Amino acid sequence: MEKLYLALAVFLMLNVAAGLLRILRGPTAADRMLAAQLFGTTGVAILLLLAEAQAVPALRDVALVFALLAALATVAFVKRVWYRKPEDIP
Amino acid sequence: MTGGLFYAITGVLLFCLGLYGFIQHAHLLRRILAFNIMGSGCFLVLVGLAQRGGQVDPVPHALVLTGIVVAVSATAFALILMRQLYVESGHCTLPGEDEES
Amino acid sequence: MNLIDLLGTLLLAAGGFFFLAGTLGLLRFPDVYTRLHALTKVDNLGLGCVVVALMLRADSVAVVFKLGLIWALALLATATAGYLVAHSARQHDIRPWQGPGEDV
Amino acid sequence: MNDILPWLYDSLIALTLLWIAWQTLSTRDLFKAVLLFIVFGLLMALAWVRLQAPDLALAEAAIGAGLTGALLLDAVGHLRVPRRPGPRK
Repeated sequence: MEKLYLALAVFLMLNVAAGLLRILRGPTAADRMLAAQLFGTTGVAILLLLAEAQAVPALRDVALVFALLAALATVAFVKRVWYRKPEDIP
Repeated sequence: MTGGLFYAITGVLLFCLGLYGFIQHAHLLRRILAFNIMGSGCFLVLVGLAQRGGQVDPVPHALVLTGIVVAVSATAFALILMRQLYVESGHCTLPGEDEES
Repeated sequence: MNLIDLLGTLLLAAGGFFFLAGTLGLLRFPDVYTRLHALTKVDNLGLGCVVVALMLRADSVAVVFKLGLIWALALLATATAGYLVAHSARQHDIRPWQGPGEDV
Repeated sequence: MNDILPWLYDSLIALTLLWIAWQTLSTRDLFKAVLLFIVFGLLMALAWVRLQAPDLALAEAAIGAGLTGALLLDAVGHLRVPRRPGPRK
């Protein structure tokens, strides 16, 4: 079973590497931010799988912190980089 | 090859990449990013070399933990300085270096 | 191989499939809204499958609750991010994709 | 066979880290560079896991993914507001 967990973690790492193409290509800034959001979710899954495969229970806490702070970067992006002032909206 | 040595070599390569970017770019935000990448390379070398002999050396771990926290505070301070320079002068580069690149 | 192992393997495979679908959707879909749809639904389902598969083999009740909490937090974070990005995209006058004929 | 999966994982993480670092330093778009750096921090956390350092992974997850990302994005948003270039000495 440990082998299966590790294999799935490697597969998810390959997914992350493929999703990087969207960050490099993405036409708008929002596409790039969405890819980063996806990496947060994938990172949580990888950490949970490795916690089981390597028998390190502390990694679940790392995954908890990841899930907790996943939205922070997106909120900072929407509020600080990609916003329009109300008077600009027609 | 053990895993620790492998990560240490990765850290050396990251340090070289960061140093190249630090020299090449004039934009201050890019310099801050390159500086952080250099720091990550250093941390990887320290922790990777702490793994030799099957026994994990705890002192480099404590050092790197302190280093991560110090790196983020130094980054915050550098960002504040850069923003202040932008407000004062309208440029993001140091005086005497060209604007774009 | 008993029933729990079989069920866990199936759930892990389903989780991997959903993550692959989410990444493919991110890469192949035409505009921000459709990519948002692929990401927020498919990836939370993938994480959910992985979490349930790990729950089946967890040692104690506390671990089960912690895994559930992680999934709930991930759902909450993605929902918040999805709403904010979609709202902001609409305020930027980004038109939804209307089909292959009009504009790709 | 028992060793190939961890080795594959290590090399995948190392290659992705180097690739992201190179793209961060060579791209022309400032926002893209900052976003790639956030992803870099996320992958660093996954690398610490493999080095038997979950404490470092925890610190990197809280700081690299959360705090530094928010700080850098705020700075990029600040730089988007155009300002009149003053005289340079």
